[in-house]
Formats: sequence, C-alpha cells, structure tokens
Amino acid sequence: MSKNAPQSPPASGAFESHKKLERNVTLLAAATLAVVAIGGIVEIAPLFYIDNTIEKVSGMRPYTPLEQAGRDIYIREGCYVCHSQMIRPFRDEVERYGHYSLAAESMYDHPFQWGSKRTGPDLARVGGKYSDAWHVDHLKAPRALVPQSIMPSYSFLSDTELKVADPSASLTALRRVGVPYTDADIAKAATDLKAQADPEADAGDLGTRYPKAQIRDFDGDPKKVTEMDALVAYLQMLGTLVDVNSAAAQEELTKDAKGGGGK
Amino acid sequence: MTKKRIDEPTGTETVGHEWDGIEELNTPLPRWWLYTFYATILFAAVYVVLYPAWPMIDRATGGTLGWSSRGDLAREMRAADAARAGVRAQIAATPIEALPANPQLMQAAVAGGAAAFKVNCAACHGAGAAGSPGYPNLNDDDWLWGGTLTDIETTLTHGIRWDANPETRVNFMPAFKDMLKPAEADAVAAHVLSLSGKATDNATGAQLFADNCAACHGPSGGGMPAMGVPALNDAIWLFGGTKADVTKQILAPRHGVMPAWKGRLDPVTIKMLAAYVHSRGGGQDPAPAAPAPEVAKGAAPAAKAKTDG
Amino acid sequence: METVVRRLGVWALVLLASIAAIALTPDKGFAIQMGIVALVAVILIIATATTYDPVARAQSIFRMPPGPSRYDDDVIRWGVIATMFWGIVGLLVGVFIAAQLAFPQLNFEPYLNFGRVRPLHTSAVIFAFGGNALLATSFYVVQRTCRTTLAFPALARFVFWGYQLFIVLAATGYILGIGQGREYAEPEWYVDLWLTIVWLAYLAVFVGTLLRRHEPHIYVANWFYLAFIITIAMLHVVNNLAVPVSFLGSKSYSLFSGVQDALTQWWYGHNAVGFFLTAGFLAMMYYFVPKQAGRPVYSYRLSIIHFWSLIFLYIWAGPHHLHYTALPDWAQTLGMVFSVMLWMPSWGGMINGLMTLNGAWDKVRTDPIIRMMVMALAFYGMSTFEGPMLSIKAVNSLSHYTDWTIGHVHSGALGWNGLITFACVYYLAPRLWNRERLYSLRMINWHFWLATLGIVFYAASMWVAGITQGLMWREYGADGYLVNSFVDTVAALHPMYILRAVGGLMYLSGALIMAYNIWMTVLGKLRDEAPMGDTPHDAAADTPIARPLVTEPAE
Amino acid sequence: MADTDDLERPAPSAPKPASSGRDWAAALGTPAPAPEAGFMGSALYEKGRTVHNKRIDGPFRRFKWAVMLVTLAIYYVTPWLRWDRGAYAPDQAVLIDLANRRFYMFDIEIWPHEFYFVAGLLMMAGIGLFLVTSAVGRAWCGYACPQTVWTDLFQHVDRFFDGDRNARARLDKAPWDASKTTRRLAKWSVYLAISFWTGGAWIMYFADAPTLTYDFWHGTANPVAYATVAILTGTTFWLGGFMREQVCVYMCPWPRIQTAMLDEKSLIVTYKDWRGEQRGSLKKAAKNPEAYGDCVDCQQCVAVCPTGIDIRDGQQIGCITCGLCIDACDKVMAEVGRPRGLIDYATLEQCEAEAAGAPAQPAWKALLRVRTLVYLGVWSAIGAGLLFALGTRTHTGLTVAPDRNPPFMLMKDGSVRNAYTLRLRNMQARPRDMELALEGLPKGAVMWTEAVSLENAAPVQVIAVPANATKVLRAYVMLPPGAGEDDDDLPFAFRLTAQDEQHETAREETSFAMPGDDR
Repeated sequence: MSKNAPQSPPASGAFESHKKLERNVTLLAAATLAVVAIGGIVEIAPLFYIDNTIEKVSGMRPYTPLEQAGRDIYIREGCYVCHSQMIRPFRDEVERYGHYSLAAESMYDHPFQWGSKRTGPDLARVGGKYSDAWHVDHLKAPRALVPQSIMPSYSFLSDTELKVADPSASLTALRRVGVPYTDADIAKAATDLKAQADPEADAGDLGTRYPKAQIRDFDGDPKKVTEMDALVAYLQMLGTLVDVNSAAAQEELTKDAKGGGGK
Repeated sequence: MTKKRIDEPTGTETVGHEWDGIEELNTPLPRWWLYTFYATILFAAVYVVLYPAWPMIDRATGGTLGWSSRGDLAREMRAADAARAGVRAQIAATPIEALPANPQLMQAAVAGGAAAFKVNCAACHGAGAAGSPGYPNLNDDDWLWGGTLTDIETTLTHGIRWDANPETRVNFMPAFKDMLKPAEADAVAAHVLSLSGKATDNATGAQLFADNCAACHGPSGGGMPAMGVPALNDAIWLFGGTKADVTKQILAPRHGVMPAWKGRLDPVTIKMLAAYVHSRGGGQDPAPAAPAPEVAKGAAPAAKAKTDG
Repeated sequence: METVVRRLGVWALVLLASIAAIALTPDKGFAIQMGIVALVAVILIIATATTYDPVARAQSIFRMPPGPSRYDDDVIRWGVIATMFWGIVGLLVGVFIAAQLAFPQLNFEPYLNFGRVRPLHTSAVIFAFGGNALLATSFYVVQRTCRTTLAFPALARFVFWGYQLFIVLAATGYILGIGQGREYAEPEWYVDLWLTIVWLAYLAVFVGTLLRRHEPHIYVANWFYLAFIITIAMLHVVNNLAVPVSFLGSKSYSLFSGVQDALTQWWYGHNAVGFFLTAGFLAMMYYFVPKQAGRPVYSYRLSIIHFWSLIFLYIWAGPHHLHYTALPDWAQTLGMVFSVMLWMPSWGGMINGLMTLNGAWDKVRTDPIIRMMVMALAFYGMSTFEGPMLSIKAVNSLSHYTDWTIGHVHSGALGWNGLITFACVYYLAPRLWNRERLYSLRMINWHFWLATLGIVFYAASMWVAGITQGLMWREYGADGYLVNSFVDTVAALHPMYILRAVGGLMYLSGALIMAYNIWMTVLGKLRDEAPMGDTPHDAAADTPIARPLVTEPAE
Repeated sequence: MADTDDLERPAPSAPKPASSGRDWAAALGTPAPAPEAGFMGSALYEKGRTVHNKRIDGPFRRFKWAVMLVTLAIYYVTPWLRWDRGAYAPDQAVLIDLANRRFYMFDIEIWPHEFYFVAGLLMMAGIGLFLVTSAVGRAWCGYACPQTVWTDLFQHVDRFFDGDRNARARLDKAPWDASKTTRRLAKWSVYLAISFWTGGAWIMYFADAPTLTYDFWHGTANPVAYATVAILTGTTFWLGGFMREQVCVYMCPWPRIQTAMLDEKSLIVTYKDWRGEQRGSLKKAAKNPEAYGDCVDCQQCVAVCPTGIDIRDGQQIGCITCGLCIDACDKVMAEVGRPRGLIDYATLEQCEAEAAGAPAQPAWKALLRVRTLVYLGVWSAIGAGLLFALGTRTHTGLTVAPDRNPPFMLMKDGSVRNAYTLRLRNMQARPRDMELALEGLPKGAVMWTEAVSLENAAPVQVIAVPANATKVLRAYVMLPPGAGEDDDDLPFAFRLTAQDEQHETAREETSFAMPGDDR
C-alpha cells in the first residue's frame, strides 16, 4: 500500500528498508530478539569457558549443611539488600574489610550474594572478625551494642529451632547445580547439621570432609540448635576458607592479573 | 494510504502514515545528537583497545595499557607502603622499650602491628586476640611470660617451646597422673580453685599443694612470670576453670607451643606486633622491682581436640 | 453446560492439588502460598457453579460501562484500577521502609523487617504498579493503533488476572520469607513458572492483535511494547533457571553460581530497567504524548535509529553494576563503554517526546496532563544522563554501594515512570469510563507540585547521602589510616534519611490525591472548578475499522 | 545607538517559512536546504544554524550586562579572595579541599559528616528555582544560567570580530578566503582563551589558587588539574562557541522542568497579538489604519534574539525570556510613536484579560500569588533550618565504637574491661585540650587511653587534640569486680568538653558489655 512517493527529501536507504520490518510482525519480532540476544551472549557465555574467570586458589569447599542453612536464612531475611559480600580492590576497602574478594570465593554460591548497596558494612570477610557472643547479642538487639545502628533486630532467630525439612535434599539440589558434595556428605547431612552446633554430639569426620569447619555451639544455648546457630555459623565462616594472604594464593593472583592484562 | 503533507506549525513533511490520529514528521536527526552519538562510539572504540575488553577463545583481550583493577590496587598499596617506609625506619632505629616515649611512633607501630596480626596471629589467638582454650588471651592483664613490651617482643621472636629456636622459652610441668591418687588430685584441684575463691579450701589439698606445687606456683598460687609459670589465684584460666579442667591439667598437663617468628617476620614487624599486643589493654609497664616469685596454675598447651583439629 | 462441568473439573483439580501440597509440605510459607491458590480455586468453583459472578459484582462497584465497547476495554479498565491500587501500595511501603531507615524501631520482626519489606516495595512499584500500567496501556494502544480489537479476549483476561495472582504470590512470599535472594527477581520457582505462562499468553495476545491490524504499518509504540515483552520473557526465563529442593517446598537453588550468576542477575536487573521501565514506558510515551498534544511525532527517523540502538546497546550495560567486583575486568569494560554509548539513544526518546510538543508549547501552561508528561520526559533525560555517568568506572568507584544509586533510581522511577504513568491514567480514565472529563483537572496540579517537590527532596538528599558515604568511607587521616568506622557513616546519614522519607511522603500524598480524583471520575462526578486546558475525547473517532472482506496480507 | 538599518527588514538570508507559526524544528534548519546525506543514503541529520543576534540596548540588555558581569566576576575572582584562618587552616576564602575533605566558605568550614548542609543548599537551590520560576518565569535561563552567560559573552566576541548581525551572516556565507580565515582563527583563539580561563578558574576552587597557578605553569600540578582544565576548556569552547541555544533547546532538562512549571499565572515574555495583529509596515498602516495593529513587522525582535526565535509565534521552548526583544520592540514603538509593551513580560491570565479589554497590569503584580508564597515559605524554612544548624553547630565532635571482639575482657582480679575506639573531632583551627569523661557508670569505673598505663586510670582524662583534625583514640574502661549486674550491659556515655572559653561539649551514648552468666 505505501508506495512511499518520494518527495524532497528522498527517504531512501535504511529508512526505506525499515518499512519492511514495520509491516511484518514476525520479522520485527525476530529482528528484535536477535538484536537483544547478542549482548548477553557475548558477555555471559565466555564466563563459563574462559579459564581465568575463576582463580585457582586452594581452600574452597562447599558449605556444611549448617552453614548452608544459615545462608538460606541470610537470604530469607533479605540481608543482601543492605550488606554486600564483595570487597572491591580499593585501598580503603581492603584496609577496612580485608583482602579483596575473589571470584573463586563465591564459586559455590547459589545464588551469589555480592549485593548492590551497603546500608550496612560488607560481610565478605566478617568470619572470625567478631566473637560469636557479639554476633548473637548484636542480632538480638543491634542498638544495644551499636547505638547508631539502623539494623532490624532478629531476636526470633534464637527462639526458633532450626528446621531444615530435608538436609540431604538441599544438598542434592545443590549437587544438581554443580556443587561437589560427596555421597557421604549427602548421606550424613542431617547429622552434620546438628553436630556442628552441638558440643555434646559426635561430629564424626565432619571436620575432614569440610576442612576449616568451625564446630561449636554458636548461639550460647547448647540445649538446642537454633536458626541463630546456623546464621552465626554462616557469618563466622564467611571469607575464611581461602587463605588469600598465603604466598601461593598471592602468586596465583599476580599471575592472573598479568595474564588477564598482558596478552 | 500514504498521505504526506507539510505540517503547518513546523513546516516539516510528515511520513505519511497515521495511527489513531497520530502522524509522524520526517524530521532529520539533530546533527549534534548524531555527532555526540558518534563521539561516544569513538570513545568506546578507543577505550576497548586500551583496556581489557573482548572475550576470545581462552582469555580476553588485555588492553594495550596492560591495566587491571587488581594491578591498580597493588600499585596503590605499594605507594601507601612506601609512604610508611619512613616510619618503619624510625621504628627499626628505636629500641622497643623507648617506643611509648614517642606516642606517634607508638601509634604507627600499633597500627602496623594490627595489620600484621590479622595475617599471622589471628589464626590461633583469634581476630580480636581473645584467644580460646589453650591459646592465651592477649587482651587481659595475665601474662605467662611477662607483659612488658620487651617480654612480648622476646616471646614473639623466639617462640615458646619452639624447638627450632635455641633461645625459645621453655618450661615444663610434670604430669601428676602417677603421683597423685584420684582423691588427692581432686583435693589439690579444690585447693587451687580456692585460691581464687572458687571453692572451699581443704587441708589435704593445701598440704599436697605446698609439697608439690608451691615451689613453682608459689605458696599462694601467684605464679612466676619470669619462668612462664601461670598464676593460679586469679580469674583467668588458660585451659578452663572448672574443677574437671583443673584436675585434668594436674594429671596430664598440656603444653602450648608458639612459633618463633624470627626469620619469618622482619624485626620491625615483630616490634610492631609486640606494640599492638601490648596495646590491647593489658600490657604491663616495665616493673621497677619484680615481686617475689610465687606459684600458680597449670601451665601449658594443647587445646581440646576440636580446636587443635 | 458441558463447558461448565469441564471448567469445574479443572478448578477442582487445582484445588485438590493445592490442598495436597498444603498437607504434604513441611514448609509453612509454601503452605500459605498454596492456600492462596486454593482460595482462588474455591472462588472460581463458586463462581462457575452458582450464579454468583464476582467479576460482574466488581464491574458494578467500579462502574464499568457495560461491554462490549467498540474496543475491548474491560481488561484495560481493570488494569487502570490495579495500577492505581498497586501504585498506592508500593509507595506506601516505600515510605514505610524509608522511615525504617531513619527510625529503626519501625522494624517489626520477623515479618516487617526491612529485609523482607524492601523486596515488597521494589516489586510492588516495578512489577505491580509499572507492570499493570504497561499491561493496560499496551492493550489500549495496540488496539487503537491497529484499529482492531484484541486478538484473544479471553486470554487477555487470563493475562490480567494471572498477573495479579503472580503479584499476590510474590508479595505474600516476601513477607513470609520466601525469596531467591536475587534483586528484582525474588519470587521463587513456582511463581516464576506461573509468570512465564502468563507472559507467554501476554505475548500471544499482543502479537495476535498486531497480526489482526488494519493499518499497514506497525506504529513505533508497538515496536517498543513488542521489544519489552520479548526481552522480558528472555530475561525472566534465563535469570530464574533454578533447581527446586522439592516440589513440595518453596526453596530452590539457582542454576548458576558466583561470578556467572552475578552477571546473569545484573544482565537481568539492568535490562529490567532497560526494557520494563524504559522501552515499555517509552511505548506509552509514543502514544499518549502525541495524542494529548495533538501533534505529530517529532521525527520518524529518530524513532528508528534510537529504537534499534537502544535495544541493542542496553543489553550490554549490565556489568556496570559489577564494577570493580570479582567479575573479570574485560566484562566491566564492556559494561561501561556500552553504557556510555547508550546516552544518545536514550536521549533520542526524550527528544522525540519533547519536540513532539513543537507547535503546542502553550499547552504546557494550560494542560496539566501535558505538563506532567513534559516533567516525566525531563526526568527521563536527567536519569539517562546520570546513568551513563555513574557507569564510568571512576565515578562508580565512589558512587557504588551508596545511596547515590538509590537517588538515581528514584529520579528515574518517581520522575519518569511515575509521572508518565500518572499522565496516562489521567488521560485514560475519562475515556474508559465515558466521562466528559476528569473529576478535576486542577487537582492534577496539586498532584504535580507535590510530586515534583517530593522528588527534589528525595533526589537531593540521596545524592548528598551517597557522596557523604562515598567520601567518608575513603577518608584517610594524616597518619595514613582510615578515619571513619562504618557506623560513623550510618550516623552521618540520619538527617538525609529523614529528608528522604519526607520527600517520599509528599510523593505519596500526590498519588492519594490522584486516587481520589480518578475514583470520583469513575463515579461520574465533576468538580465545580475553573476550566483548564485538556484534549477533548473524540468518541466517534475512537473505533476500530470493521474487518474488511478481504483479509489483508500481514506482509 | 540608532543604527541606520534599525528599521531595515532583515537580510533575506534569514528565511521565514510560509506559515506564521514557526517553531523550533524550523528555526534550527528546515529541510529546505538540502540536508547532508549520511551513510544510510538519505538525509540523516540536519545542519545546525548559527544565530546572528543584533546588538540592542535597553533596560533588559543592561540588566543582562549587569548579571553577566557580576556572575563572571564572582566566578573568576572568588578563589583569589583570602580569609585568615590562622596557622592550621588554608587562607583561601572559598575552597573545596577534596584531599582533606574540607569545604571552606568564608567563616564556615564544613566537614564530610556535615554534608547535610549541602543537601539543604541543594534543596534550597531546587526550590529556589521553583520559586523564581513561579514568580518571574524562566529568569534563570534568561540571565543567570552559565550557558546563557557564556553564550552571551561569546556572541559579543562574534560581534567584536565580525560585526553586527548582517555582517556576520554575510561572512558566514562568504568563501573561505584569507581574510575570513584570519578572522575566524582570531575569533576562535579568543573563544579558546576565554574557555581556557574558564576551565582554569574552576580548578582554583579546589586548591590554593596562587600555589596552583604557579604549579600549573611549571608543569608540576596534579594531572587531574590539567585534565579538568582540558575538559572544561573543551566543553566551554564547544557549548559556548557552537552549541549555544541548542543546549537550551535539546540537552538541558531545566527548560523542560521550567516549562512544565509555568502556568497561567507565570510571567513570561509575550507578544500581545491582540494589539499587534494585523502586522503591517508603517506605510501600509498609514494607508489603512483600521486594518493594522501596532506591530510594524520590522523583525527587530527576531534580529536581537540570542536564540533566534520569533516571539510572535507564541510560547516556545527556545525562548529563554531574556527580554531583549522587549528592548528592541520598545525602542521601535518609541520611534514610531506607539505605546511601549507590545512585547512584554506578562502572564497568560493578564493577556486574556487585556485582550478582553482590561488595562495592562504592571508586571510586579504577578509576583504576589499563593504558589510563590508557598515556595518562599518552604525555601525560607529550609534556609532558617540551615542557619539554625549552622548557628548551633559546635566545633567539637565525638564518635564511639565499642570493641566487638572481644566485647568485654575479664581481668585477673575479676574486674571487667571494655575497649572503645573514640574519635575526637576538633573542628577549630587551633589545637585544643579536651576533657573526656565517663557518665553514668557505677562507682569505681576508671578509664585510661592508648599508651596503656593503668596508673593514670581515672574517670576523667584530658586529651590534646590537634587543630582541625580528628584524633582517634583507644580508650579502656574498667569496672571493679562486683560493680554492675553481671548479665546486663550498662548504658553510659562519654562526654567530651573542650577546655577553652567556649566549653563546647559533645556527648555520645554507648554501652558497657558485661560477661553474661551463660558465657
């Protein structure tokens, strides 16, 4: 229909051929999809195959069932909306929070929790920085310890017994998305969950299967395993697995930086 | 269908279509808009050459500047270190006991020590230096081997029971497993606890203590810092303060080991670490006259199996 | 009758399945969510089995003109009401969480803690308020610019109600602590699946309607709507790939982890802004601004260039949310340069919108709806300039993780999305309910002034809060050590947070005035007031072209 | 000033489209001159068009001169003003000291934690613009905006080198011979010089001006300084020299916001068409006085306009309401013996009334209106708040961060000790002694600091804080055995009192952690 009778100025070239797209829904939709797909493919796909995306450092292991339960609570309570877990390579951040975060350190994070806003401080290396008692008190009543804090209180965590419907199923789901849990890990998930926070229970080979796992009563209430135990266990392990300051790790990182920047 | 016309207020031609009364003008693009767009594209083109940008087969292009965010940080940290080099030299030249006389230098030493502590010491003594059973708390005012700057520096340099260092600090508490009957051990433990008011005294225990323990720990359990003998009459217990803990330590004492840092850390860092540890709140001033040696509690290492892990 | 029985069967199955899920799940939150589904099924069963028709009942409450009208406008009326409703909810929750940051005593654990309510705010304003506005306007615009009625009217109704169910499930989920922990994509796997179904139905209705069009060309607004629907489908599906722990529980774990997951998420997150809040709303602008101004669109050529460059470049910009993180440097570079290149394509929309007013600038003084549109475009221009600027790594190193980002987002959301939506609703209400005019045009002015004043308070306080935070974090003393502890920065922001809450409250009050105005319009009332400029509704012209005898080739 | 061609019709080079309602697309170049072909084979973009505005004199022009001189003077001179703050602070009156995070403004010194002053100022600026707009329309755009000021300046440079309107238009069209090239180069050099000076003045706000000037010319200044100057020189050159009114039309959000904020009660520059139409030359009007209005269609209003619009087309985004067309028109009206104010500041409401026969109202009457007063109220409230904050702010500050690991420490003798990191802020430009005291702890509580000497422990300590600095201090607070309930944290406060005549104090609440019975 549009015979586009050309008058001044001659509308030809790209503008004219565009009219084909304007008349054909299928073509328009296909072209749109193609155009919007490119960017994502070019940026995301290489992250899966380019080798040095994730540094090769030693020490990373999957979360113990208790830590993973704590992580689930961390996500449930929306901690990520105020706390990042990503220390940027800036002098002030490194001096405030510790060594900058490595990609390797979140390789078993489903989903990642890098965060986007710091209403509260970064937590990537909060593990071991404060005592368990401090965490528990602070979570219960933040302003009792830090008067200027604007954090909500989470005292219900201490009163809520930790209930994970099926710890083995959680680990199985995580294995399906690529976390290398062993059969033993999955089989013993329920016992591991309890044993890590219970000073009375026998932890068995938990410490061997999960190196650097901290086994103790976290919430100061040895009688039961609470959500507080799980959350504090998670917080206390954050950033403690990879010995980033070790000579080996530093060498690896320098190599990476050079490799990424040199060729 | 096409009804091109000249739009009256703007004097521009329409494209010729109409949708629900809406027409479109065929106005060309504003030149500045297009040129600014080109300029941003040009900027992008140059930038992606200079900096890491395009993913290739096994790695991404690195950019001709060889820049990386981590390299950037490394440079900045080196610069920061260089800025502090003068302070380090000053610390090196100052004997440790003279540090407090120069508050600024002391402060710098403490700050440097805090950083080194996180890297080297926190694994055993905890990030807050509060220790854990078997690993002494460095915040309190109870010192096994003395808490003056010089004492701490010595401990750091040579370690404790660190065989590789000839000057290492060593002491040893015998195991009383074969010497005391269970009931006797129990009595001694009760006596030990009574020294800090945590239990009622008993004559058997007191006698056994006087015979076996007072030589080192002192008649009232005051300890002997020069020899690393802990005080037993205070509120602080390295291996736990319950009767069971104390009994266990009497029968089969655990002895802690601390590495000697000489050779692994330079003397300035050790000095700064000593300053930091001293500053944690319990550091002692050099005592004018050492108090008479007394006797005290079960010294030594070995935590619960867990923490030893 | 047979269809009634068949429908009853389907609803009963849904009911049974949800009851079974409630009985079997150990997960309390999941049980409540399934309870909501069961409730919906029960209502549907009652509605199907008896003569009670809840929709008809509501039709009368909301004074819906009896259908079918010439265009299929029922869904659109529902959409307008839903937009208003969710808008108020979203803003109210926003003011609440803003107040929580200023006065933390307002956190009521566990359900009303900031961490749970904040996703409620973001989802309510983006997906509930914005999403309903997009649904309603897209159905309105596509019918008018194609001069035809909706392709699958029943499916369109399903899209609307299905979308509301998605919102309710998502919102209750957040409060119950069900969430994936991915910003702006918090709903869990089963809600995501439901949205996917709804979205594909939406795509079908929209494309179907385009195929039925009686205009040879597809209008530019529809290009933007189409790009928005297709891209959101792609983003939603890829970003929500996850493995549920159990089909009888809400918890799932995302397919990707760590760095790949981060980039996927921000590829999604940034383009939710790009395609939901930009492309979709530009589509609204492309129809309603020329309609209200009664002027031709400024430049067809600019439409083409800026449409294609916008949708191509936007997708790349995601990594600028991850500057200086563990994401490889190369990806960050790409994110930055593409964001910078995005500046002019974004402004293309602003120019096309504003310059459309050439020859009608006097209306800005007299027509409050145009005024609102102009202000919206001005904010669009400002935030699409601020965006590329914040994506520059040097700026980002200071601004990221601070409230500057929050200020930036809100100058876009309150200024652009909010105001353009309000303008469209003001345009739509009298036309959809066959009213002579709005209840009050003067009240739009009140709304306008409150909104702009609110934005000034909001943007200024957050901008300053961001800079303060950024500077204090990196403040070094003469001795070469950090000066501030983190909590010092929190304390310093306290006054800013109060000012922000005040700004939000002003904006909310404007929206409440609007709700009153629209409600009165729906009731058919007219406020006695000095007249103001408006574009009269030409009801006679607002009609589809009857289907011609020969079907036009879709070419 | 009576230029001979004052009443001359403009050169035919400024074409007027057939329609009277000319607008921006047209003003910036209609498609009439064949657009340049882009890579897409069709007219991709349109060329910009230079506005050659004619010299004019009149009250508004003089006001514009005054504003221009004052604003430029403020901009260029301010960094060179000195202000004696003593030995410990810079003596530049206005200084944004980014490196040390201090902002000096005469007697006021703002620290980063006091940035809320800036938020207040920003809001005042925002609402102030609302206020001005509601009262006098786009006065900001017309007189005070940097883009306007510099455009004006550059247009004067044009006039100086190339002559007035017609000469400039002729020169534009002239071939690039030696004379034109020389002129252009000369003109652009002056552009560049002004731009450079502008960029250079900017950085003076961020460092000690004399020192920075010296360093700058000796090549030893911070690279950021050179980059900033380069960028600002470039943007000034481009925006002021070439983009000019296009910035206002396309790029700047403010005109749109302002446009949106105008209403029927806002003052804007208006051509009173009911009085002016039908336009006709003096000759025509003399023949047939009934048929013609006051407008003699001399095009002077168009000729003087810095953005090149025709105000008689009604309100448009290109109008920055600088009032030069009013000057031009009034002058012509005076010459032809008709009353002034054919083009004038007026509100839409007034116009409607006047068109209906009401007498013209003085413009100031438009200023008194509710909206303006409401803005004034909000604006003054924020201003008063800031002044109050400024007046009551102390130069002493204290923040307290309790140790978190460990939260408390049990000592040998059963005493409990807590540690705190204190930041003592001395915002005076002189060192001060400050007294630090514990408030609200049980008897026997003592405190000591830093150099750990228990012997000096006491509930009150005096600490020397350097000038203009924050002193970070570690403080230990100890309670004797048995003081306080064992399982409850004790709230208390630190109080800091400056030991000078003012005795400023700062108080900070915190708490003392006790060993709980479960630990």
